[in-house]
Amino acid sequence: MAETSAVARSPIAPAPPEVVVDGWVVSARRSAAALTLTDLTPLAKVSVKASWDGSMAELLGVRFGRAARLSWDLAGSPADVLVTATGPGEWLVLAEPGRQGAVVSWLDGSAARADELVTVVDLTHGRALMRLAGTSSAGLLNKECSLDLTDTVCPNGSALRSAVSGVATDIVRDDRDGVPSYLLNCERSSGQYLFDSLLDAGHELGVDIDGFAPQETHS
Amino acid sequence: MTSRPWRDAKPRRVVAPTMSMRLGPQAGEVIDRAASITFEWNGRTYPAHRGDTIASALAACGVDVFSRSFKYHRPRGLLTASHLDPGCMVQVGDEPNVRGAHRLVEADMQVRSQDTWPSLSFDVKAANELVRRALPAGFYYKTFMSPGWLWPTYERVLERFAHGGVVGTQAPDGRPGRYDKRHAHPDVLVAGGGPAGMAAAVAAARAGSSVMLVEEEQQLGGHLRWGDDADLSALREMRALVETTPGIEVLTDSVVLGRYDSNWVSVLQRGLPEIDERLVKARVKTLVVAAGLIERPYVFAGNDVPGVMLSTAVRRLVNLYAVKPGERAVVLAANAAGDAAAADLERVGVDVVRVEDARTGGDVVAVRGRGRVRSVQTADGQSIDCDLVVTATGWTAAVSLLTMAGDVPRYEPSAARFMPDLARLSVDVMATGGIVGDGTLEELVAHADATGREAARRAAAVAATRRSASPTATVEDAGSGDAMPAIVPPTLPVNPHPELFRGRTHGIVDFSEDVSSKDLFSAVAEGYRSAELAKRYTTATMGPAQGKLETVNAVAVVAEATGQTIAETGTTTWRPPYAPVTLGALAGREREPIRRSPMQAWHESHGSTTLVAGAWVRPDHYGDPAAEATAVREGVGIIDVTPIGKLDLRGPDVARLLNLVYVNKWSKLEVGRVRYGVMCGEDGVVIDDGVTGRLGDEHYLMSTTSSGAAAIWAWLESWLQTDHPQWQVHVTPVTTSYASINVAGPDSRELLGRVVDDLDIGPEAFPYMHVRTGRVAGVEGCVLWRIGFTGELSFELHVPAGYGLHVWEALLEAGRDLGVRPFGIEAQRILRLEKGHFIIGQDTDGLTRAYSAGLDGLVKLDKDDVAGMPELRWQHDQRDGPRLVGLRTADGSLVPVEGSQLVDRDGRICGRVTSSRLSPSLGRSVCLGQLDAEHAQPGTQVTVRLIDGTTAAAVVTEHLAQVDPEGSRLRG
Amino acid sequence: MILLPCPWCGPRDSEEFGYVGEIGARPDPRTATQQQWRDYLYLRRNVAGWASERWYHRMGCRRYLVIERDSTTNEIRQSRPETPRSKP
Amino acid sequence: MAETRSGRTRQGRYSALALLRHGVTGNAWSPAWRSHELKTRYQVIIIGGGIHGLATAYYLARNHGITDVVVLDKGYLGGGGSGRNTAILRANYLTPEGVRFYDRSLELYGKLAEDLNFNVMFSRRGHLTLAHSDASLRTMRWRAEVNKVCGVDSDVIGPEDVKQIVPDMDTTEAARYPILGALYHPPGGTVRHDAVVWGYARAADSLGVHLQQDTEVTGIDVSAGRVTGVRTTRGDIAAPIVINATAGWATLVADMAGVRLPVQTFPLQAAVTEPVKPFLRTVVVSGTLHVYVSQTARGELVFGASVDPFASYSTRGSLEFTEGLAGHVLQLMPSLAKLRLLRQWAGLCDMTPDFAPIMGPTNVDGFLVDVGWGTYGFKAGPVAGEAMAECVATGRTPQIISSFGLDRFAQGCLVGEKGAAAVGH
Repeated sequence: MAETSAVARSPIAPAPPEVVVDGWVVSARRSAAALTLTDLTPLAKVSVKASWDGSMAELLGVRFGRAARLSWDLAGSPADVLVTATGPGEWLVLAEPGRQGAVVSWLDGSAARADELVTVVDLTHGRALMRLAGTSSAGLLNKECSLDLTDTVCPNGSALRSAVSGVATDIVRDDRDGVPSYLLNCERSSGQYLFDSLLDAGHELGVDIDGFAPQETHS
Repeated sequence: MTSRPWRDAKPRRVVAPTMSMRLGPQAGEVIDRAASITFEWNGRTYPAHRGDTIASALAACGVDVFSRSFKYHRPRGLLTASHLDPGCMVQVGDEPNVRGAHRLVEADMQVRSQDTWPSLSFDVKAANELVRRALPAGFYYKTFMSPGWLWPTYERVLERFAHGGVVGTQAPDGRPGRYDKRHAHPDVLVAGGGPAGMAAAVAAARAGSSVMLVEEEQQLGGHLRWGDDADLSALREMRALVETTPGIEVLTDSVVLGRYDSNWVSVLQRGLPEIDERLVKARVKTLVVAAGLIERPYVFAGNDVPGVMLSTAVRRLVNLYAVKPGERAVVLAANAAGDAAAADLERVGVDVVRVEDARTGGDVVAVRGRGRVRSVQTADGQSIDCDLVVTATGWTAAVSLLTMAGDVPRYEPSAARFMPDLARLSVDVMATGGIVGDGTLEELVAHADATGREAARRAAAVAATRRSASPTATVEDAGSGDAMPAIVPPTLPVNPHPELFRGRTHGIVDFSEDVSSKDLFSAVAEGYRSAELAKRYTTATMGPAQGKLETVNAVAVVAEATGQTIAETGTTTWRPPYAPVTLGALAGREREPIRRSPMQAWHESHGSTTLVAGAWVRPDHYGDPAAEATAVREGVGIIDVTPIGKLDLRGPDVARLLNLVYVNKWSKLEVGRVRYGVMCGEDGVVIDDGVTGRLGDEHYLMSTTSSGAAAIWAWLESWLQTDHPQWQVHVTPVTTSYASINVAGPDSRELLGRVVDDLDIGPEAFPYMHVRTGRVAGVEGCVLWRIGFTGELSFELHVPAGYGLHVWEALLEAGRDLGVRPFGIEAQRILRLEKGHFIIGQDTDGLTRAYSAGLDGLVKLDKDDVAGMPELRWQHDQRDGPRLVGLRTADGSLVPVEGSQLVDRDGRICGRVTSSRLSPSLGRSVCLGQLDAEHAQPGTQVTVRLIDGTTAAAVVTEHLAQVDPEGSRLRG
Repeated sequence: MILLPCPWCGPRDSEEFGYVGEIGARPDPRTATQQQWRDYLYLRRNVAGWASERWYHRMGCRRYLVIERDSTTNEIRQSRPETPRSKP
Repeated sequence: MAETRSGRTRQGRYSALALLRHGVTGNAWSPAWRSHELKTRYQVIIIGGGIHGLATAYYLARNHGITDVVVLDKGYLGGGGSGRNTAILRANYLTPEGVRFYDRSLELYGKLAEDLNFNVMFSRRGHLTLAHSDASLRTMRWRAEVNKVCGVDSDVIGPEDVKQIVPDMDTTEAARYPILGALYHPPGGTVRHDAVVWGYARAADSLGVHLQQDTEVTGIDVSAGRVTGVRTTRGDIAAPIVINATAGWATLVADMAGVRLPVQTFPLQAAVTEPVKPFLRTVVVSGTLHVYVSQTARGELVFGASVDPFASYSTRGSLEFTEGLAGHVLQLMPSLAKLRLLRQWAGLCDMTPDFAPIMGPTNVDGFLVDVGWGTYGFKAGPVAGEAMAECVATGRTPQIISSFGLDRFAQGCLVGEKGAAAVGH
């Protein structure tokens, strides 16, 4: 059987119309709403484990609690990645769809230079990823999450893990053009539940589904 | 009064004519005279204005009986004309126990009185009044004891008196409630929107705090709202300030329900457009309680007759709702509020025939009348005809929220009320306003202002500490609040007030429970002397008003009866919630996590019956589990086993970890091999099992039971983090990174061969209990295990989850000519049972030892360490207790229900059937069971007690497995 | 919902944590007597007042923690990582 | 006034006639119990004036004629778990020893009103334990079969039968955790918890037992491995027998005697709604949803749940408890959304590793325990009192509590109630 025949699917059923982008079935729906929820599961997601203050941490250059956009040389071509440190000694690296292989080898390369046990695992298929964007996104998130999301405690670039709708969820504050926005990811099988829960909670605030558009999903 | 046409209305549907008791416009009125609506009260239509409460609209129409009392079904009218009013709880549509004096009227609202039969005007239970003297508090403890068989009948009678509305199938249909929840993190939360609350909120906000200001009534302002012109202009100023000061979120028609540990404060928010009720869960840095004072009823004969009202009730009716509370009034005044009420009444043309001044010995002794006050007897023995008796006999500080924060209120005799002991409050709680003391409006506002600023200072300090503890924060803190000096609010004066709790006669103390001061006296006389016991025995203060009106009077009466002082008697415990709250609001948008495999949608669209297994939903079967099982035995089937727990283990010390958590040995597992293992707790009880494969030198993949996945991950982490921090192991949960598909049956190799192209899966290249990685149906990075839970030749595929459906469909497509079919959990249960494979938590329980589960050969004790080692050693030597056995019923067609008991000759329980199914392969039933060691030898006859009480014979089988015990099929 | 000061994540609601309980020293399984082992399994001090106990931050950093809590008031005095390490 | 079984001579018996007579004459009732001077020596000291302590005192006096007994309580009678539980009675346990024990308790409860001449309002309204998964249905069947063998009326019924018994129940497939069936136990029901406490107190008092409230034990004297007495906030008392019946505070009291217990204290929360007209005739329990519900004769719904997630001596209660409770109740009966929760509270449970009590002697002679009741203490009150009284009077451990000894932990023979508790979903 040929590689091309394999199409990947997100755990979150795409809102019609469906299209295939980067080998993933996604929603092509476009919304102009002030508060939107977008399924970003196709993005590459690679987990790194090492000591929180060791040499790998230095190589990555992102401390626990924060996230940073970096440009890595992936297999000869520069690529933007979002490195999120949502746990002590735990990083999740996000990159464009299909780049997980390149990200893994970049990390393995760095791991070789680190003088400690480093574990790199591709979790692209293991996590559901979504973006909540809009001025009232914190208000919506606070219906389902008990954290204090005010700017002084949780400014742009914050990365943490907490319970959202009762599901352990990595939360990354990732504002877009000054508009508050959060990237949320949880283990894959709860993805649809988390997505539905946020839509339900956001009904009052007029939340709407926005489809997957590669160019603006990242960087 | 008797001339009023609508009083105790007969059920005739006529629209009531013009409002007889509605006054002309009042300066502070909250009704919108331009907006007239109608609503229904006990089946008749009544007029109202927007802004009217149910009670004010009815009172404006001259209605003065709203309900019947609990025990004696005496008519009850308005007492406080506020949300605390015990006299006007009503049924609104499908909503019971609505506070009629607080809920605003809506057009076409369906309102009915509660607890009345056959009608509000004629209530047969009122007959209790006649035998009242024989029905003292707690009378039911003293009778109906014998004959015992009669009690259920008595009980049914007592239940008829249940005091409330109707719900569920008994209630009329209504619109489902719309509920919501949110978390909030205000620096300062102010409970109470009176003058003090407003001032505190403004001060805190000006000091830089984010403030949440919560007021239970529909508008801010507290008592200023029904005050004189000076009060009203002060009110306008303060409201303007609140509106124009940034950083204040105002919640009206909302109430602070409780203050919990770590200053977690729950607020019920109402009056929202999209939502009926929202529970706001506020993690507050400083809580400021400005709940004010509640006016106390006066205890005397007839104090519950409609027409006896508190001074605040009268002032609310007149000034907020422009309702004339009566025609001829007698006022008992012990304070300024009473004088003001008298003045209000005179201003609106009520004939105030007497003001009894309690400060100079005036008193009212008894009221006469039934549906309405007819006359009152005063201290001098005179009987005065009137239809309204107003009492202003003192205040109760609303300290509940403070007591939830550790305060124990002190009784202050000179002020005749309990005062908070501010010194006992934890640093994150403050109080201001009438709850703390009296004084002029200026004095109260000054105190509130200082309190607000201090609250902000304390909040800033907490905020700084929390920020610095949070790894996400970036800003370095500019001087935390601690740096600033504490602000000490000025002391408020406490005005002297006469102690008026009970007059010269007995009267009702708890209006919702119908408990009189006489009842409390007799409770004390019978030995229930502590306030708590007297309360429990008489049920005083245990009704819907929760004692906010009644507690202090009750305590005072108990004190009088015991000869103690009120201070010695002390008050009873206040328990949350501060105000009753609907279950709907507490539940909110009820949702529970639900987990699905990548193929679940396919299963459901192909006729699967769903099985709920914890958070997972799974296909139990696709219509014919037996046929599904047969397909696996004779051809090939595929099952979705994605929920199986999977942990990616890496590092030099993984083998040591495996040796520690599994009872068997792992040191010699070669790369490319998988092994079955069982885990025990430190108590030697079996907790989980599964296979673990070695993918590389320092890389393993562990599988666990579906329900055990999370617990086992935490279990591994605890060993690594607490006992062996020096071990180098990384655990990454990958349960849902992979869609797991088991391909089982004699044709499974043939089928799999058609979809793999870079793997030799032949018996030599890929033997039993080995692992391979490669491409399946074009999908890279799949992990293949050759294992056999079903007892058949089978391969377990773990494919990147996003491609799960693709591979699943590819297998069905490729195997069409082989008759491949999907099978569900039920077929798998049958197959594994035929094979004698036990299921943790079904064939084992919370006490099952490794040696009871037939794992004798598996357990290896010659290790440095293993969880539960001393217990395992003990079990090894002991060898008693139940054993897991295979069972075969003499009558093969008989399938004993799982849970059926096994009994010995004397009928004593000696075990139970843990699993049983009809085996399609054998055409007879197969069972697993737990059996006491002495009966567990193969060949032993046992008796199964069937659920209908009959018994059947069974024999302990040679092996747990009854199909292919030697395992040739799965090794094939 | 009490607020637990996670030494890694900062103050978090207790529902994010799993309660492990009193910390009892694990006897050496090779040398422990049955008695010592069962005391370790079953006996509890059940202190009324300040006690150190183990919690697991399952919804957050996934670290085991030691927290000092007053069991009569649920007040928290301090917390530290289970494996002694300087806080980030 | 005729001498009665409970020996009531001093005060008037309770009866409808007496009520009427007192009503007419207006005569006050004599006290339900008297106050006495605290003596310096008693034959038996019982620490804890809850249902267990009072029942033990009553049966000591009534069944064995031992009346030189004092019951000490640091607060008021029944102020602990006895006044905070949800007053549900049942015998449908999992193990034969458990079933026999609680069945005897039900039997005693059945006669209690006549026995004590105090109406405890035992309402045999039946008891439903819902099953929402095949695993819990299997456990219900297991319990039902054990119950039948022990002669206790229990059986597994289907969703449609559940709907029959509770019309407001959502038995549809749409439910998040659909109801697959239930264990139905007709003999189960509810009782007025305070009445049980007061009834035992009144009867014990009339037989000569001393009840001392506001008397806190501050120490226990032991010499040569034998208990000799206790110290209290009101003075020292000597006695050859001291019984610890202090539930949530059991380890604190045992520590005074140098006895260590496998007990940990967890709060158990409960709540009550505003009254509504009767609509729920049975007790409903859902293990999966951690909730139990019954309606009192006053019309209130009484709710309980499982113990708090962490050990504590705090009885303040939590918001998350009421949130979870409401959510789960509405999953069972969605039509109750507009019913209001009136009050919440918490009691302390002395939890043991195997969910079974610890009764009888300890390694200190004369110091007996009646603890480890966890969430089952109220159900067991009468039988526990009867057995402890026999234990004291005869010096032997009665057969009915032989499985509940303190030494079972050292010997590794835990009671099987833990079995069901750990059966995975």
